[in-house]
Amino acid sequence: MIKFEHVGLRYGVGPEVLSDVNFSLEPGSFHFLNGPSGAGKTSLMSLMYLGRKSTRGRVTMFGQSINDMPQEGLAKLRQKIGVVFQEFRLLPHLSAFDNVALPLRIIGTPEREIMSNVNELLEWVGLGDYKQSLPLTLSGGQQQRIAVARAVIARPKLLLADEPTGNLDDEMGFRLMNLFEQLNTMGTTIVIATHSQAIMEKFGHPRMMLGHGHLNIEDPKKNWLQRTMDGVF
Amino acid sequence: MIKFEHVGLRYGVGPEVLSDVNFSLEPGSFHFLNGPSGAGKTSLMSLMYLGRKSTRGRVTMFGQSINDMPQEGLAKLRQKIGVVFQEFRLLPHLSAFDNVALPLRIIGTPEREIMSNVNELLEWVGLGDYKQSLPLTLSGGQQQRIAVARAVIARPKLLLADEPTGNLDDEMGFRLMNLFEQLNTMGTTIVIATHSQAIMEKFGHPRMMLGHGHLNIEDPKKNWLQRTMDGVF
Amino acid sequence: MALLAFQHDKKLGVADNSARYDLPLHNSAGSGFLLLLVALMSFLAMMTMTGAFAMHGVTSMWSSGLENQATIEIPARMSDGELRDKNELSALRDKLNGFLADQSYIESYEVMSREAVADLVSPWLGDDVNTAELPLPVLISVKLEDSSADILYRIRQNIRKYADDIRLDTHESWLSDILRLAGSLQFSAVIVTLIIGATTVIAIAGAVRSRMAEFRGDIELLHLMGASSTYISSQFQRHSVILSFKGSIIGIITGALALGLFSILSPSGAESLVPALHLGLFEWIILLLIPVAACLIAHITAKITVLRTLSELPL
Amino acid sequence: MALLAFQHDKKLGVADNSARYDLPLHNSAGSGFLLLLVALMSFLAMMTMTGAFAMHGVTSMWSSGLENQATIEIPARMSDGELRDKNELSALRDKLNGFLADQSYIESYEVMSREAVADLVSPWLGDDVNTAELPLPVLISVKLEDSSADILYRIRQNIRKYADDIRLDTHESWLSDILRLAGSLQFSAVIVTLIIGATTVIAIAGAVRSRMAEFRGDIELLHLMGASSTYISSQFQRHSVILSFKGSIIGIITGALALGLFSILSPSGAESLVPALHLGLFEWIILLLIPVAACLIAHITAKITVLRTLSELPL
Ligand SMILES: Nc1ncnc2c1ncn2[C@@H]1O[C@H](COP(=O)(O)OP(=O)(O)OP(=O)(O)O)[C@@H](O)[C@H]1O
Ligand SMILES: Nc1ncnc2c1ncn2[C@@H]1O[C@H](COP(=O)(O)OP(=O)(O)OP(=O)(O)O)[C@@H](O)[C@H]1O
Ligand SMILES: [Mg+2]
Ligand SMILES: [Mg+2]
Repeated sequence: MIKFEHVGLRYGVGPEVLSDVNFSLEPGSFHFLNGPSGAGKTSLMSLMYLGRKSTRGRVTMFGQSINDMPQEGLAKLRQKIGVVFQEFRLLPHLSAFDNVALPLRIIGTPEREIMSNVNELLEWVGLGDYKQSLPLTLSGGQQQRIAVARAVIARPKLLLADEPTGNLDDEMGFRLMNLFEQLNTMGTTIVIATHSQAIMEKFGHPRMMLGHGHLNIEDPKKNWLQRTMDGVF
Repeated sequence: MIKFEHVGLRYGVGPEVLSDVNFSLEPGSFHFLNGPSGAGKTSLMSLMYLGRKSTRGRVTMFGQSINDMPQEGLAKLRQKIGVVFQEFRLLPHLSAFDNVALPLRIIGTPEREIMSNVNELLEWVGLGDYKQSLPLTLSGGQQQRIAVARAVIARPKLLLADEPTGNLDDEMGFRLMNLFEQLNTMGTTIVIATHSQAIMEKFGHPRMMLGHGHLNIEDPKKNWLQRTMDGVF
Repeated sequence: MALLAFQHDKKLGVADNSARYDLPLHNSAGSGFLLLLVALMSFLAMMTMTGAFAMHGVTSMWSSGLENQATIEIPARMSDGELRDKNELSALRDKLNGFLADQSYIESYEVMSREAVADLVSPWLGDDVNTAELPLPVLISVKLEDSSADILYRIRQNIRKYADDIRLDTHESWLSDILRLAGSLQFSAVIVTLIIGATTVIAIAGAVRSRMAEFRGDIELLHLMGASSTYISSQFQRHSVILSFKGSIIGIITGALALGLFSILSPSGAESLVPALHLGLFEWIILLLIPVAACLIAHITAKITVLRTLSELPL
Repeated sequence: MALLAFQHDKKLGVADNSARYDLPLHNSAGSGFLLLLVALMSFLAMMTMTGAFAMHGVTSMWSSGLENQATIEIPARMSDGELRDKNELSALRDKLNGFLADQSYIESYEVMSREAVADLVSPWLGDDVNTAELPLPVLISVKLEDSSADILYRIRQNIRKYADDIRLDTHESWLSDILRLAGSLQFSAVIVTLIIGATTVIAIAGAVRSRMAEFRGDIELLHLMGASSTYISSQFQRHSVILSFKGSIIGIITGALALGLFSILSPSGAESLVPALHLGLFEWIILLLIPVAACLIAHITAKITVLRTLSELPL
């Protein structure tokens, strides 16, 4: 699904934010992405949602190498990826409904279908009363829920969520996590960047630990013996 | 310090977001503000940092009634209040340094003093290497720390922080909370809106619980008996 | 699974580019300014173009109408101060008539009626003079094929045969200056038209671009969601074109009103050297092309801006 | 307490409004466009104002220089075709001289030299004629105090006493038309100047306003931090004024270059009716006021925009 080989990233002439990142994610897997503030989580995400080109190394997504793919190919791939941005990035001119509907409109879904799907999802995230509100008139948590709804509405093959529960209370946080779990059981590959120990412990998926430009994957479900074995072989 | 009497707030012709809020905070107190997403925490904060006028009721700040104060009086009061906005609100055109320096410049602090104070604080929040960076080139957590630094740099009499640790890992979150505690011991009145159970439990300050437009203050330090007595008398 | 009941297998594909307006840009703050700017620029473009047309009209009227024009005068009073006899006057007129008819270098000529001559003379005499009783000269206006000194000399020689006080009046001395003036005015008008045209292009393009800058974030986001560049740019093109169209229509309507007002106010009568501000069909068509041009500029600028914004993205 | 060592007791007070530039607005994207717009508008304003000045120069030269101008001609050949005797010619000239000297309504007069007359005549004869041997008329150019039909009639009556073929030539017939043309051109120039002036005001104000809209969030934030409205607006005023000043300076320098180029190219000689494009000190001062006006407009617009933004805030 996703394969990073010796990937490095720097902004302009600055130092390398990521250096020699190697990992591969299986289709249908579920990972947390963790690391201190400024470690490069958002940067790593931006490589995965095809928002940036790595400055070195090779990125393979959906079995295709990204490094020399033409724009149309990239656009097709992007349509299969849902993203929750850390700063939401809602379109300020569009209502909550139209923001959530956007991915469906881009792939050309009929308007009638959009109506029912978007309305159902907005009800589910508790925003049934705010369909016509503009993002600026919504609270932080309400905006975050719209960002999540927009990311999942088109049922992406890959879901990337950057701190999707930072502005939400634990209850709503767990509710959204359950939504992600459900998508995951239906085949969506998921990577969630989070600082919340509570969420990582409760759901216990493997963790991608980012620090000093390098990435390690830890799986709390594997016991000590297995992890040692992994290290040996 | 702050006194709200029968305060109500509605946006435009919408329903009342806050209705009949009553409370008063002593100088030097420290409160958490809690409640589900969309309960009106940010709205209540905006009344306290003099960003909005209540649609009914009386707001008293620093012993002065806000309802009919002239603009110059309000500006003077605002200079005594430090705010961490939920969405940071950094000036995108200014470097990290200049963003933090802004409150000092507004009150006319000499440039030399600004230099040393801002640099020291930026080092302390771990952003010594990012003084000249523009906010857009910083990570979510780095931006949040700048917002916090800006709120405390002028040593306000009242500090209002809306979800100041939402994008930070627990370690940095506790570090900032310690900064707030220090300010508090030096006399600053503090209100922090947060969803984090971990932080509220660890620091154990009284909680202002917001729900359905009403506010209740609970103090976990008072034991069951004291609370019952409070109810009786 | 109730939650996910809304899901179904969607064909992932390119945007269908339907006529729907995803981004309600028209609500945005800068629209009014863009509209006003386009209106003003269209107005100015219209004004200068009209000016250039009018100037062209004046000079062509002068050069064709006056440059080869001359007047032959048989004075009513002879050089000794005696009044000319009426019969002699008409005899002379007939002789000249016959002579002029024969000359190949004369395009046309016309003996002016007594009334026309009286009209010309009356300003010099005051309104209360009865022109019917006045001794009036005979005037013959002549249109020449060409007015070289040669030909004028030949005519002078010939008409002097009939009576030596018959005069040929041409307009060269001052006409050449006037034409020179008109030429440089026309030159200026063309220059100013070009400048205003360029200003209009730059201003519309600049306004569209600076409005687009406002939507940079939206463009990026649509791109990240996998929208094709055609899908993205079509949104913004439609918006800019509609605004510019509205603006330029407002501009040329105002312009037309101003021209109407101007032609009512301006002191140009039938006998004046200044033609009334009458634009032909062709000129009107050119002027009506202004909105088309504005739309085109807006369309192209929006497209280029969106494509450039997209090309500046890191991937 | 190491952390809080940086703290000290600050006097909370109003901003001291120092000259420091808190907001480096000049780095922002729309600046270039605003600059260009102001430059273009200044250029246009300069062009039309120069046009209006030049037009004023032309008409005043005509009306003062030509309107009261007349020429008295003593033909070299008498009405019977005989050449006039040289002595008779100078006798006539002296008599006229004496007569003209006495008339109070004549401002000045000058008997033209033989060479000047020969120059005037030569174009009609071709260059190869030896004018020294030609019989030339005597021309006296006369400047009148006023040229009413009355006075002209009186002069005509008088000069005819000396010889009845002496003629008085005035320019009324065509001059009135020319002046009418010039008048309506001047009228148009004033109208266009006013329109361009209005456009410039609106465009600069609009550009400043739409740029300010970009900083709405900054204005709000500064307000929430307790900055006084003077503190806030001074930031934006300085920015807008500097940009507009730069823009209008660029505009009028370009304009001056264009005018220089134009006056080199335009076909106006010494004898032409069209005066060379020569602006006086006063005109130059007026033109140099354009940048001042641009700065003023920018200053006022920025101030008003900031204050209005502030007044729209909920508290
Ligand atoms: N556009 C940019 N230009 C330059 N530097 C950048 C840019 N974006 C991020 N950086 C730098 O890259 C580093 C990693 O940033 P990133 O946003 O990936 O961190 P993060 O792990 O998401 O942090 P956080 O948990 O605070 O969101 C930071 O030091 C940041 O300053
Ligand atoms: N500018 C506005 N115009 C209209 N309605 C608004 C505006 N700001 C907030 N609201 C509404 O007021 C309610 C309370 O919003 P507020 O931002 O105060 O909630 P909150 O408690 O801060 O939530 P969160 O924890 O998600 O940040 C929400 O329903 C929101 O839609
Ligand atoms: Mg991040
Ligand atoms: Mg909030």
